[in-house]
Amino acid sequence: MAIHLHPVPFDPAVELARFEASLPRGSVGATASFVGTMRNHNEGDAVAAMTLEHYPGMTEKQLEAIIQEAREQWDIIDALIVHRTGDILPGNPIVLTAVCSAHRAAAFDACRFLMEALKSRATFWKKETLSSGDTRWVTKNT
Amino acid sequence: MAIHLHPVPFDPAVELARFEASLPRGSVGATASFVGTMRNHNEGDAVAAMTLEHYPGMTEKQLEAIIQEAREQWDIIDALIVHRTGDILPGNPIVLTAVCSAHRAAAFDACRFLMEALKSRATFWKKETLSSGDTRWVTKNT
Amino acid sequence: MAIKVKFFASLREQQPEGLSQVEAEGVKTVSDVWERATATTLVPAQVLCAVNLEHREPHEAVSDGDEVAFFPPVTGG
Amino acid sequence: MAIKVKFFASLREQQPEGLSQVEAEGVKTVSDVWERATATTLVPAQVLCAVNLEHREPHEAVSDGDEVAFFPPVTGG
Repeated sequence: MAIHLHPVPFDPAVELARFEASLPRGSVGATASFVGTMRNHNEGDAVAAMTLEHYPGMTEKQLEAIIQEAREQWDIIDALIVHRTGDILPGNPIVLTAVCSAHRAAAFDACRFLMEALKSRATFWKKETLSSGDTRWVTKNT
Repeated sequence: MAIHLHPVPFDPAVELARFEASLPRGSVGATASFVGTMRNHNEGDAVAAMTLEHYPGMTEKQLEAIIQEAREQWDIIDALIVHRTGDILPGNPIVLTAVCSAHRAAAFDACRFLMEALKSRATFWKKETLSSGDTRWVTKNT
Repeated sequence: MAIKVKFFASLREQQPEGLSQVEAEGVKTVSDVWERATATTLVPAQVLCAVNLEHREPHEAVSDGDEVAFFPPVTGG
Repeated sequence: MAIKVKFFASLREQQPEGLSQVEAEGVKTVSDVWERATATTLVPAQVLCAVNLEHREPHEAVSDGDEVAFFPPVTGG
């Protein structure tokens, strides 16, 4: 299990490679991963930047619990969650979830579970700076 | 749309990065990807190597049709399929599927569709060389 | 003898006078903590609560020494 | 005037004498191609067929100049 919170930009490929290198070679048959990236539009407005606030301590605890639930529910080898905090620009990765397993169904299912659970339970909040200069808290987590 | 057949080992991270670099920056909010890797065990036997035969021409046509179906069924920005052919060793990537979209549901759904469709329709055949030296065609595509 | 209180995101901005701790005396639920910390009654329906880093409902119990947090719906990922 | 025939994977190994083309004359279906190319009747239930790079059933039609392929269930991915 690995959880990383990054106050600065991260490279999903590097994180994923490090994660996979930590697993027993030859046992992994399937790796499902998801990267959420900041878009330059939201709710019809051009977005210039974003700040991701979180609840230090609670965030990590929630993410660990989510991975633990995935391990109990599916036959997986390991799971990874990486999430940005702080100031983010369009095109920057926000989140990476990845699951390695012997067979693909468990990897697909568990990877999606991590994202849906994270979206509903992990204590992150996005504040957008629009191109107009206005700021607003994101209220819909679609 | 991108389809690559590789007669030699490929790096999923490099392929994925190249694919993403080809897409309009700021429009992608979600990237779902899947990597299938050769395991050192199958059906209870230790496997030393594998050869992937395919039907040149038909394989590409089937993969293109599969991506086209994904584009019609989901609101995606683009999709990628990379697949090995030839001689493969445990730990080597066999297949990479990836889908970029604005929102995550389409990326998750379409990425999984690509894999399931590829498994059932793309003209690839695996022949294993066991650690004992025996060879056998894989008959179950789990 | 106190309960630690935290506000996050839009709630932190809306509660600039929100207390960062309240006396534990007479405080039984998350809702009681909200009343003392914000000087308003009832936790708004949209507000989420946590006790000691776990999601909790307003009617759930708190104890002396707990950390209670209030925040809007999460929007990570 | 001929139909091209291909065998793949285990089928290629099992049909070392399989013809790489058959005369189009009198050949109407994928099944007919199988009979001529392998000198056996009936396409085995497990065998998959393709005509001009598309999956087809044994009863489906073939024409002069087509490429017909026979192979076991696919095992890629």
